[in-house]
Amino acid sequence: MQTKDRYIQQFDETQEMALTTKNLHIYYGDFEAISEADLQIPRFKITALIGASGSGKSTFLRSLNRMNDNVADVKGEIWYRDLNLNSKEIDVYAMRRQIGMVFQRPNPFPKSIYENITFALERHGITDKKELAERVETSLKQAALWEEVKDKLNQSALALSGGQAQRLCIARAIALQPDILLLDEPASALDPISTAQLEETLVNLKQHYTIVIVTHNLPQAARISDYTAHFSQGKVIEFNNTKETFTDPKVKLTNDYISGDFG
Amino acid sequence: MNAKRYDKLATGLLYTIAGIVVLILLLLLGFIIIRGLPQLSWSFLTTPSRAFTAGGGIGIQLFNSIYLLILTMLISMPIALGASIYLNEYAKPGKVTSIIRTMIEILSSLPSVVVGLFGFLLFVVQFGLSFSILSGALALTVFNLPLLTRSIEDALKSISNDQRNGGLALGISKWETVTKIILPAAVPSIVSGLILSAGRVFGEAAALIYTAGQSAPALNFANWNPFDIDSPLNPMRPAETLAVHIWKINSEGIMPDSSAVSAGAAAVLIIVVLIFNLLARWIGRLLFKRLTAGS
Amino acid sequence: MKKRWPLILIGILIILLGFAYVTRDQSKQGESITAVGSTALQPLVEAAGEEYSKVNPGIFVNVQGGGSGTGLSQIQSGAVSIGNSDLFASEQTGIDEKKLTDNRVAVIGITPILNKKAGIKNLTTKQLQAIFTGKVTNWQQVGGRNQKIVIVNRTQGSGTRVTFEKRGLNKARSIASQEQDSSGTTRQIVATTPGAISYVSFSYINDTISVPTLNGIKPTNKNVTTNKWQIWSYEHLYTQKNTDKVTKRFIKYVLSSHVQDELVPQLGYIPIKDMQVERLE
Amino acid sequence: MDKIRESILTKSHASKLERRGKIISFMCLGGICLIVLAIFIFIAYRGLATFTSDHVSIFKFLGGTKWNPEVTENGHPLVGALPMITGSFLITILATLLALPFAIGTALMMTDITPKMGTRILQPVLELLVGIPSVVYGFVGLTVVVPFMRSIFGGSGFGILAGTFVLFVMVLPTITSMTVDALKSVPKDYRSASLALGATRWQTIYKVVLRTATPGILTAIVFGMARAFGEALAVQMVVGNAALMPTSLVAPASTLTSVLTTGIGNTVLGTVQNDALWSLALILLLMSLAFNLAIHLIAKRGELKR
Repeated sequence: MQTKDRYIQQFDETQEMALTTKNLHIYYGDFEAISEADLQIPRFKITALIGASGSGKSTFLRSLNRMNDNVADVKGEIWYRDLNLNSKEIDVYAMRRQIGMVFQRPNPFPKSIYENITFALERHGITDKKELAERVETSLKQAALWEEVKDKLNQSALALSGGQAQRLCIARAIALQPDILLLDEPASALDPISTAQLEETLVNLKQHYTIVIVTHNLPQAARISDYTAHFSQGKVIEFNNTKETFTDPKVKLTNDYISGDFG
Repeated sequence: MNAKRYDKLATGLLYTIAGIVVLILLLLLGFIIIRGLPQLSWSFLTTPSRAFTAGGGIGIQLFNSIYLLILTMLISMPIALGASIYLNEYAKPGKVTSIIRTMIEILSSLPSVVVGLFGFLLFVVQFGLSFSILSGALALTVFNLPLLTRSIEDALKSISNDQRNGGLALGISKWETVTKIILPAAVPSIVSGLILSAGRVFGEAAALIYTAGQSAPALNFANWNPFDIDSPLNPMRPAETLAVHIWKINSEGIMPDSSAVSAGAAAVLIIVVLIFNLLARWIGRLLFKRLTAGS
Repeated sequence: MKKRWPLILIGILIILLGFAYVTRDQSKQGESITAVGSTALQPLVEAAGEEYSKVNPGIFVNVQGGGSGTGLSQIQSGAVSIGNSDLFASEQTGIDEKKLTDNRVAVIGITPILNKKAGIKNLTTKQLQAIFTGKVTNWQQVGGRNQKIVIVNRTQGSGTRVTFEKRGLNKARSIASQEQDSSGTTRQIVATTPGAISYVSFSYINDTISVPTLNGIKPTNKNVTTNKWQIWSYEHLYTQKNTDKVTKRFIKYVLSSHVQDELVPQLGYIPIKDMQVERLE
Repeated sequence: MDKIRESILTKSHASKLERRGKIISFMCLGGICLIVLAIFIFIAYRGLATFTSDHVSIFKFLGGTKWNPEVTENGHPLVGALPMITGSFLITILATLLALPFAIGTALMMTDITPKMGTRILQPVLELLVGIPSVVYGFVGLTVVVPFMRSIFGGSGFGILAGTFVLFVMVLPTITSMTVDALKSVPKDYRSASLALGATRWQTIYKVVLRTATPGILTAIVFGMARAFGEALAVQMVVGNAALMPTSLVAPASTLTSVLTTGIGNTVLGTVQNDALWSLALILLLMSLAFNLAIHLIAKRGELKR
């Protein structure tokens, strides 16, 4: 049944949406990196963005919390809580507190593990020592890192292994108790064991957070995500629940991609 | 086999070259220190200089040099820090930015005597600061800013963008990301940039001849009130520095022991730069540990 | 709490400064006299200034070098109290002498100096002229060893050079050659360069160089006072026509017998009152 | 719910901080620009006076070989700056050429051969070389290099060659440290790829590392030249300061900076003599501009190649 050029699953009204994009166009100079990407991202689910390199999925992800502000030209609407994030009235700093992001390469700050987490909290006005300590513990536990680092919170975060560092970055992001977590190929720099740990962490986090993850690792997308969006040449060509995307793709290009005939 | 032979030959050549560079420095240092060492004594380091009789020391000049260096750094450091943050973090790459960079770069390759004369006409005469430590510090700031800005900018540039993204993604302002994360991470390279410029400031003579002056009036080291004219801390007093002193006695010194004093002063200058260098490295390492590992 | 401590520090600093300002030593806030210019004159004014401050607490004499040109242009523009110069204001282009008061405080003799290997004991003015105008290029031609002559001049416009060319070379101009801007370096170069010739003021004479007689006359202070040795110049402290009292008093002090009899000879200058002749330009 | 919406719509502490920081840092940069502009305008104003109010023709200034501002010939002062321009260029180019192999060699030691020894010994050595004041360099030049030149080549020992040796040591740290930066920016993969293909270390350095880093090294050279061009005190002490066209490398010559430094205190602001010196400063400024343009050009070329 791979006859369609494009297939976007429609949700019924009972499903609550975390983010909705409309008429999104993203330009790098003259080059249009995203030309058609109307997506609805459901709450408390993991949505995976897949696609070949250069398909625009990372660009799309980074635009969601306006990390592309100085890099690319973003046109269109990004709706979050009835607010268009892509407008001038939005305070990006307050917004990013709600929509956090974790990157491809682990980037812990050159500070202690404890400070890595409290740094942003203090900046957002949380200075009570007790609350800080609590948040550090909860976030590290949620990120499944607590057991490994609880005795060395005051040591430099730079000494952590890649997998630990990435989980620290996740802990750092969720310590702010955001709504949404955007993950940009978070496991691509990690070994298989660390990746497995990370995936487990993400699935657990789903209860409290909406997660959007960009990944090149198709089995990973199949394992952990609830919905999958396939990007190709700046367009979302297929968006469906993950199971169906991987077992019964509606678009030929998607079939080619997941079966390895493409990219 | 030929390639391997070449490899060995080239490696040997490189070792020789590095050896020659080290040798040049050792010879230079050796020459200066061995000539100056016989002069060095506690009294040479602490007594005031004498204009035309033997037995003068360099106490006041040494103090002046250090005080001037500190003042200069106090003035130029924040400005250079701000400017380099703007250049590296905020300025959009383009024509204007590149023109500004070029201008700063040109300033750094102007001979210091031009900066000195400019400082003389602007600070000493126009602003009425007269020949004073303050005038000297301002002139040295002009002379020092381009170097410092450049080295801090390079230090900032060397910190990966991942760190900046990390801060921004947590909803932290760019300003705080830069000042609280990027800067501390860049401290070691900033410190080594600081050493380089401090060394230049410490040894600078031409820019100071017309601004901080070439006289070292007697100081009362028991009076630390910066508003008294004979206080060492008074920034409005004229102050001959060590480098200016060397220049002066080399060129116009009429004391009978001028060459001895000049050799001694040169040795002291080198030794102070050396100590300063080591100290700054140590502090840089310490700071880095402190700032990155937390308390 | 972390954020407050820099503020507290600044507060303490301000309080300390305020306290210092209140308790500052009022007696030491008095006027200061700034004298700028000739490096040759600098030691004398410095020494006199130090002594003067001892006798008159509260008055501070600030002496800086920079060259006669700087001294004259700064006194002309009124930026300083005294302009030190080795030259008459009329000898320096760009200076209006009518606006300034000339205070001659000492005399300084200038002598040719030679490298010891030149093997010359005496020179005539003619020979000197021939050497500096490039007509003679080997010491053999003036009775010395077979050694090329190396001329080391002072910088154009320096007081020593102007005086030397005017009095020693009979207003002839030296050919372009090596130039040095300081007496000490000049002496060092002459001492170490075979065949070198230059000129310095008497106070720089030492045994590393040889000093010839000129037309049979020895360069001594005594010969200067009688004008037998003609290469000499006044040391001037120029002031503006309507200068303040403090400056006037200081100049009077420099001309007092205390300074003239003790400091001036000690520093290698010739006291002005010893002069038996006077020049007006 | 509403709380979050509200927080997103109101200006946060962070954005206020951001604005303040941006303004503060911009003011710092603005301050520097202001100073730089003031100096440029000042030098241009003084330096152009030679041509505008003293009516010296630019060609005579740049092409004339007689420098004697005190003397006027045919109503115009003798201000031919060619001897100084030639001297400056000769010394700069020779010193840079001499320093180049040493700089590249030392830099390679620090990046490819023995990085450990490099950071432990060579790095501090370079920093110390920078820290030695130019007065001291001049002093050493005067007491060591000049007599050495004299004993080998005869004459007075003063001259372009003596200046070259002193400047060589002075620009060495600049060129070396910038070459190190250039070499460090060559990705590690290039090296390992070359070594994996069986190339020796030297072949890797010569064919891969140096070639990739060429634009960076060129920039380092131009930087070194710019520094050499502007150095004053040390050169002035050993070059001899004779405003004559250089006829040999061991005869006294002069540079723009040496004439400027020695003469400026002996002239009166606003006179031809003084203006002429400021014109020399203007040339220095323009040369510095030229060097910087060269650096930009090299950088652009380098980008194109990649």
